[in-house]
Amino acid sequence: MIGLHHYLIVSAALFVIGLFGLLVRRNILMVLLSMELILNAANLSFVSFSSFRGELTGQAVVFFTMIVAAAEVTVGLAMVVLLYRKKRTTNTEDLRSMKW
Amino acid sequence: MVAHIILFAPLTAAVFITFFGLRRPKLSAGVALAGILLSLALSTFMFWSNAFEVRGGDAWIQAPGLLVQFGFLIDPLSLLMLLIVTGVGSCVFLYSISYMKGDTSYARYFASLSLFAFSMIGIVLSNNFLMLFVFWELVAVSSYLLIGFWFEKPSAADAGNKAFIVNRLADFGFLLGILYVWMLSGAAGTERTFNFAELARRLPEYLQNGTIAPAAMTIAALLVFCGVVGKSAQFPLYIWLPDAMEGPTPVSALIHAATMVAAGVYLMTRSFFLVSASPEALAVIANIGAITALLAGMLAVVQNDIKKILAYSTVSQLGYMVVALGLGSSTAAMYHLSTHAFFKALLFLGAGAMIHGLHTQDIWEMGGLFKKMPVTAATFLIGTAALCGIPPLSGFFSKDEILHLALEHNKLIFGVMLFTASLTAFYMTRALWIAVLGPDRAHGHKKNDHEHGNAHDAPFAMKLPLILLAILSMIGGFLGIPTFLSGEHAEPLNMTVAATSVGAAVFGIVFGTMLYSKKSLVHDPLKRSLGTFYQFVVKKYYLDEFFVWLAGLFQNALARVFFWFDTNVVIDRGVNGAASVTSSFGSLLRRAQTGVVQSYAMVFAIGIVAIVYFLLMRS
Amino acid sequence: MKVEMGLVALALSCLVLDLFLPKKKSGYILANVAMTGVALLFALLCFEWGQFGHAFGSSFVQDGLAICFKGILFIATFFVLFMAREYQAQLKRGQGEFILLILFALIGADFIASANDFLLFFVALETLSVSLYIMTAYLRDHESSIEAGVKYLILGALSTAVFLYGLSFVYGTTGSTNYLEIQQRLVSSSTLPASFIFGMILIIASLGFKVSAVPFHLWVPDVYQGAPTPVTAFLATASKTAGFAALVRLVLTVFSPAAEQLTLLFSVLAALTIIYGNLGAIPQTNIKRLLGYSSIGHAGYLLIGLAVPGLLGKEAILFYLLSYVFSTACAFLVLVALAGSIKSDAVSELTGLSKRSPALAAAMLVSLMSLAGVPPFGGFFAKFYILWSCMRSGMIWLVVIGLLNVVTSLYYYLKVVKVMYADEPAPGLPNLEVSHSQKAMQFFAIAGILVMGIFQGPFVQVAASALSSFLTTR
Amino acid sequence: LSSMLETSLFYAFSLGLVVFALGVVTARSAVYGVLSLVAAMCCLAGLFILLKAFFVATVLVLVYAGAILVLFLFVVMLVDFRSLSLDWPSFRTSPAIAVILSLLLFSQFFKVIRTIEPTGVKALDGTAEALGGLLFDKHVLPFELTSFLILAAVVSVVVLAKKDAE
Amino acid sequence: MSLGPVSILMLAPALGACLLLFVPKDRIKLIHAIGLIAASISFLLSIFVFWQYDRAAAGYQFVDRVEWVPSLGIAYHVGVDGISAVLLLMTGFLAFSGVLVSMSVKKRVKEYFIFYLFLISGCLGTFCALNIFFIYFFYETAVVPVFPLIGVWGSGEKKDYATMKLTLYLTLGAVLALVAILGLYFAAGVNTFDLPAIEQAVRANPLPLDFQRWAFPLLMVGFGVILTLWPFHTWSPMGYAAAPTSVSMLHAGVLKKLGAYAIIRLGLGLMPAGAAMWMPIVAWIAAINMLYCGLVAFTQKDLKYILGYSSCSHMGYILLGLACMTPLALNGTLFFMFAHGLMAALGFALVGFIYDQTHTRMLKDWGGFGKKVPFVSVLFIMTAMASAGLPGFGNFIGEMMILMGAWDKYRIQAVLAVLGLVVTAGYMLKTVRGTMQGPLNPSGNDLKDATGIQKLPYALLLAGLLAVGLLPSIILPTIETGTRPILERISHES
Repeated sequence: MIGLHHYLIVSAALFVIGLFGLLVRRNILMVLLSMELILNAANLSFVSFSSFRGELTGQAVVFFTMIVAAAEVTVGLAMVVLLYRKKRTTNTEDLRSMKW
Repeated sequence: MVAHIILFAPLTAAVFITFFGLRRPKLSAGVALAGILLSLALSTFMFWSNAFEVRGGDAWIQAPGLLVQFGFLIDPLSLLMLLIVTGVGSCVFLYSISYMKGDTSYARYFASLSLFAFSMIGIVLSNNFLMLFVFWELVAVSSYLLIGFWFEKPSAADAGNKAFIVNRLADFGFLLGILYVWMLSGAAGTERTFNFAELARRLPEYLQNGTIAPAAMTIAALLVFCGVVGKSAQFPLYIWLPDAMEGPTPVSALIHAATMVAAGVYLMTRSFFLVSASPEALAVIANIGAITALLAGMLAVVQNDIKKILAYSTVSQLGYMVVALGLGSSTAAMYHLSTHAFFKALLFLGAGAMIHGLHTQDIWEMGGLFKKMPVTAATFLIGTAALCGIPPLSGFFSKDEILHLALEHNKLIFGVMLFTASLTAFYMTRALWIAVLGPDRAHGHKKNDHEHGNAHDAPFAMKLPLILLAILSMIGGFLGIPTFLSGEHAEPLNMTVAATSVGAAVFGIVFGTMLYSKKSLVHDPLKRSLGTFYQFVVKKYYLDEFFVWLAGLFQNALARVFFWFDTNVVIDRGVNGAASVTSSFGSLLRRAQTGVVQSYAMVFAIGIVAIVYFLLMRS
Repeated sequence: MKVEMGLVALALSCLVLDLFLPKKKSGYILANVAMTGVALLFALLCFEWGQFGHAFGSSFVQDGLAICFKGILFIATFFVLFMAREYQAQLKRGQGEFILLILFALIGADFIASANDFLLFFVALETLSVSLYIMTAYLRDHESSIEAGVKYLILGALSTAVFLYGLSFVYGTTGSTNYLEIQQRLVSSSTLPASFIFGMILIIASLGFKVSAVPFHLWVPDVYQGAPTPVTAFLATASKTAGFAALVRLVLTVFSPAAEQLTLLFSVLAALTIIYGNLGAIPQTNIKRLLGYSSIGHAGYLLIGLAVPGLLGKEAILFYLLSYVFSTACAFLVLVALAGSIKSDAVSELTGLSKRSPALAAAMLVSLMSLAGVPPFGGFFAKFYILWSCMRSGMIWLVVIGLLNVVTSLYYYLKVVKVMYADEPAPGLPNLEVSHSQKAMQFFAIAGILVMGIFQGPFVQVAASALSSFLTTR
Repeated sequence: LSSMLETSLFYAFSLGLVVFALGVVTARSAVYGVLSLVAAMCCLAGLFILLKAFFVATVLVLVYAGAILVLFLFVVMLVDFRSLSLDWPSFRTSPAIAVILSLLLFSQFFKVIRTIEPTGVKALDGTAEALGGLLFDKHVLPFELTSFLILAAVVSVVVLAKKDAE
Repeated sequence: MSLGPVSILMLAPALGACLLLFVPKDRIKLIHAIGLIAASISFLLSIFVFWQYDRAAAGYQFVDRVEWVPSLGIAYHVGVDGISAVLLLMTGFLAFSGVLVSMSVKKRVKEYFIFYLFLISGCLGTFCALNIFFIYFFYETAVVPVFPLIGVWGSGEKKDYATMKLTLYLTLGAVLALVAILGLYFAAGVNTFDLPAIEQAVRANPLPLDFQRWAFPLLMVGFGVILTLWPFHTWSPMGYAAAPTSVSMLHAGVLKKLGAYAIIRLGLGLMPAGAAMWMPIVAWIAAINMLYCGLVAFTQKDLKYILGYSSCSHMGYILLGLACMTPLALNGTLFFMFAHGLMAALGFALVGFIYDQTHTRMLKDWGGFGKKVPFVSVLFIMTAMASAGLPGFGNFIGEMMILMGAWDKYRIQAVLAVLGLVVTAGYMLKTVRGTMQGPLNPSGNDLKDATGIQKLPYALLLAGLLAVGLLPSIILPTIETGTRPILERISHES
């Protein structure tokens, strides 16, 4: 029988995969894509809890999460475009004029 | 009240001069003289009226567990000392008026001199240890100021410093002694005190009933004696006194011959209750005195500067006084102190007159003075005779008493003292022959002929003190000083001792005359005949070098080591080390700030993992 | 709610106004409008004191605590709006929108202070964050600004995701997103579920990012350095205040059942943050970066207030934040005033400032000394208050760390003071003219610093009654 | 749905989700990455449907397949991503650290999840109606607030990405 | 609320500084006038307070009290007891003469006076505050303005390093002390920072012994740093060398005493048992202070370094006096603090006076100035003598009382202290010899002596020094009323 734990573990896996991508990919676009994975890991978790606890708020959160994700992606992509125009790069390792 | 006036008259003069007299030399001299004369007059009045008082006085420092009085102790001892101080002081003040004429700092001179008179009178009148110490330090200051009076001259400035430091070093012991005595005074649970009268009553009693150990008394006596070693120029600290001759000659006469240096002897007499209770302390004191007398006497032989000769002679005579103390007779010491004050002041003032007239201090550039300045020469001769102990001059009596004492107690010391007496006669004869009686040697190798040639007797203001002091030197032995002090009648002269001492003096005189009466003499014949030993003495037994080395040890070695430690260990290693560790830690921390955003995210994730681990997983 | 409605109305009217204003002047005028509006709303806010209660099914709460935090937010935003007004020349484009974004961010922050439900809180937080991402990258001609924007965005999004994931666990454990409901359910259950603590840790990590607590702080120096100065000021003041507003409320409600773990967690975080911020600041040569590190250090002190159990620490946080806002704003006011006449943000650009403009140098001096915690400035009592409360709870080690770092912080602040006062300016540099309005604002900030430093009593009283009203409003 | 079918669907969707997610993080081209993401989102939507969250599932597909996909692709076209294969970190150890870190985190997740009581059944229907009731009643405030969020995002595009007029 | 004289005397300089903010910077005369008026208000009121202090009634008098932060037990509470009255008097003297000496500052006068007046207020405030919070508050307020004062108006190549070091050291000490103070608040258990209230509470039940054991050393080291407790003394000579004259005066004269004051008030007064545990160590450190710093002073070539090390060395006597915890020593310590304040200020003022003309402070560049500047040189010699503990000056009496107080308790240290006097005399005379005596150094060719009003500050300080030296009963009974309750607690807890 598939229970809450199964869904949660899938969500955890998704989170970890997303985090891994975020940590190792140096292209901002890929970083943003990984970010979507992490956000959706949270979504899955919310929906599973909501479903198994019989409480609808969790799904409402997911709704808001998607709005937020969309907004963040918009801003992020705008920056990518801006950055590319300015520096001709989207690699985070090139973004280290400020350090220490 | 009278005592107050005696004490404060010179101080008032000093303050007055400081505020109003600095640009009015004549006024300041007058005020200063008036001050000391007032003190003299009142002292004499007190002497005549036998106004002894042992008053408690007013509280000066009052705090829980401490009472320091400002009070006077007037007894024969202090009265005698007071007369000497004000009497000799008045002579010197008078003498100075013309001696110092024309000096740019005339007023400052009199202010300092008045300050000295004030401090010296303070020592004499103090009724307790701490008050005495206060004035003790003040005389040191005024002495410092007067030795370094011509402070533009490096040698004078150095001499002042040396005098002050050496005295300070001695006062290290003295102050400890005061504290120690203060502590002993409360040994039986009573309130502690500095008061002489009270101490004199209590300490023997405590010693008797075993409240304090005999050793404690010895320690106390020796610590207090430390102060005497400094101030009264005893071995090994006498080194400052000859240098102090850099000061104006009247100052040397007053401070460094008659009064201040004698203050040590006065102090020992005042606190004789300490010493008398401890045979060990007495022995130490007597031996130190004898050594001082001998060494200084030998030093005087090789000096060419007339003031240095007199200075070493002073040291030597102070040795006599200390020997007297060490042999248990404060009366004899004070007796010799009094007579010595007269004739040594006389000699110094006489020397001053010569210097004033000849503009040189080197005895080998003097000579033929009986013709040029007869009064000076004659009084100098009287002084010399008194110093040598020729009867019936004052020096004979006082010295005889000490020799007598020595003969009774310690044969070795007697021998030394006798030899010293003969040595005294020898070097004084030497000085007399070369500087006064001998031919005028200056023409041979001195440039300022015209001044020299014009040398003449001093003005009246300088002659009068000479004459007065000469009279005192002559009759000093008949004034009944020991009787006045001890209240007992003086013992009759011991003829054996008297004869021996006169014999020794005559031997010295004859030997000196044989050596130095030759007219053609240009160099000291002793130099050749004594050879290495002569050099050793000329070098002052290398005692100064020893002290320089010692001071260097502190000042250079230890202080430098500390300074090095301060700059390299405390500051560099400690402080900067801590600072640089902190800031390098800061630099290390900012290495985490690589600039790559993922490394930030990595730290973020590590943080979460770590917190979850520590908060949730560990337990 | 009146204040929020007013705020929304203000933002929207500015949005509309922006359409009709000439491009070149819109920023200036909008800033003035917004400043006036914020000032009026601040007054309105003061009148709301006492009218405490809940709204929207208790997802919105208005109590003393919320009002205090809002007050601090309004003051901070007021300063930032003024800075934005003076910063027009550097912005080059989108000046009107810049003001709008500040107001949006304020709206987000304002709702954070009042949120009593995670859902509202989340949206408000994102409103604040997204506005800030944009503003950070606002200087399109400066690579550093874009770089800062990207870094902030990526890490901010990660923190959002972590927050959400943590929230899902809290929600899953308790079945609610409402603070009070969660608290009640936890209190009624006998043991504290591990999943709740796990969720709590993730949420705290995310908020720790917002308030720049070690080890979630690494974005701070870079972003502070790269962002336009008014935005840095906003990040340092309003954004941090919002973060603490959220943390304080969460610690007092949702997380209160885990008080023991919180004390341990926050005290360690506080210690690390204080040490990191202050040591990291020592080698800095860029004034904004230096202030960034210093703000990390201050976050550490504020975290002490969270570590202290009970209400006292939170009172101290309120005091500390207000004084910190005044001091930081004062420093940034000076930087903004200088923005037109210095080439970079290097500390060395301040050389001889006291000769070139005594007023600016004095303002900077007061601000830095207050930040360092020197009496008679507000920062001193703020630190004193917070450490006092820490001592009360017996954490002497934390007090010692906090105090020792006062010395460290004094060192790097004094280095700046030295540059301004002791060093001679390069020859030929003109004296700086400071406009009256700038002087007035600096004076306002300094007055705030001094009043808080000397007459601490009323502020402490307000903080205390804010906390007590929190208890009665629930 | 029978439990057998549900189980197999769950594993299928989960497997797909993980695989496509891995495809996202290891994609050699941005386009592949974006497409993998959309595929992953579809699997996720499947899981949502299994959880009876129908409305959310629908929105998810709409948002990701519709809006976000287009956005990403638009940017991919705009920006030259030819050098994408070089985007691995220059510092060689960081992927290793990332792997270890991810595994550690996963194990912690796993431990925490195991403590959760698996009570309850999927009794709830996440329909649009039910959710709408919630959003417009209890959570209307955040719902309204999102308008500012979106407004801000719009502004961002205007001020950040728009080319200067000159 | 009506302000009593103590409040006015403490706030006057601060208000003067605030007033100066609004004065145009080129109105030098006006600035001087405001500074002088503010300082003279403090000075005159400090004399008034001292004079009017009722010795028979003792206790805290001229008390002003306003609730400040009631929930923390902080109240604006000022007043004087015997200790404060005397130290305020000293500060009044120094503030007034310091402002007079400050008139010679030529650059950025306005800012100088603002900082300087704040510094004065901080010092005065520390001495008269009766709330521990405010003691600390004023103490820090006094410590920090020194940074710009030295940084901007100081001299010497190490100036930056010195001023940073000074400020950091003192702040480090202060925060250590603050730990103890915060602990004290909770250990006393009366929920107030009010000093009289805590004193009363402590009288009823002494602070726990464990607390005293750890809190006292923190307090001692914390406030000891400003008292140049070895080995935390190195900031001092360097700082003084870099500081402008009037700042050195106030720093050496007053600020160092703030530390001693706080140790007496908080350390001895509230934690006597803790003090008793640690004081034997302090006594040894005191001996090190005296001899070590004294000997280091020998090697110095810069006059201000000599005075700086000398002042460190003198702090040894204060430390020794504190360590004794006996009536005689404690009274002596306070007496010595008063005297040393005036003496140190005078020394720095005189050196500064000549430095302003010669622009060198190196011993080798001085010499024979006695003829050129007789007034200054006489005062300098007197200062040196006072420093060496010559009778007639206040230092002597203080030192004697400390020595006598230490004699029974720490005899070896007392003996070393006497040796310290010899060392002091040594380097002081060396200094006088090198500066005032000997042939005139060319650098002094254009020296001009102090004239007219310039003499006033020096004369004032010297007069004070001599007055207490000759008639200790001027201040001693007042000191005693202040120390009595502290001593009672000491004997009660031992």
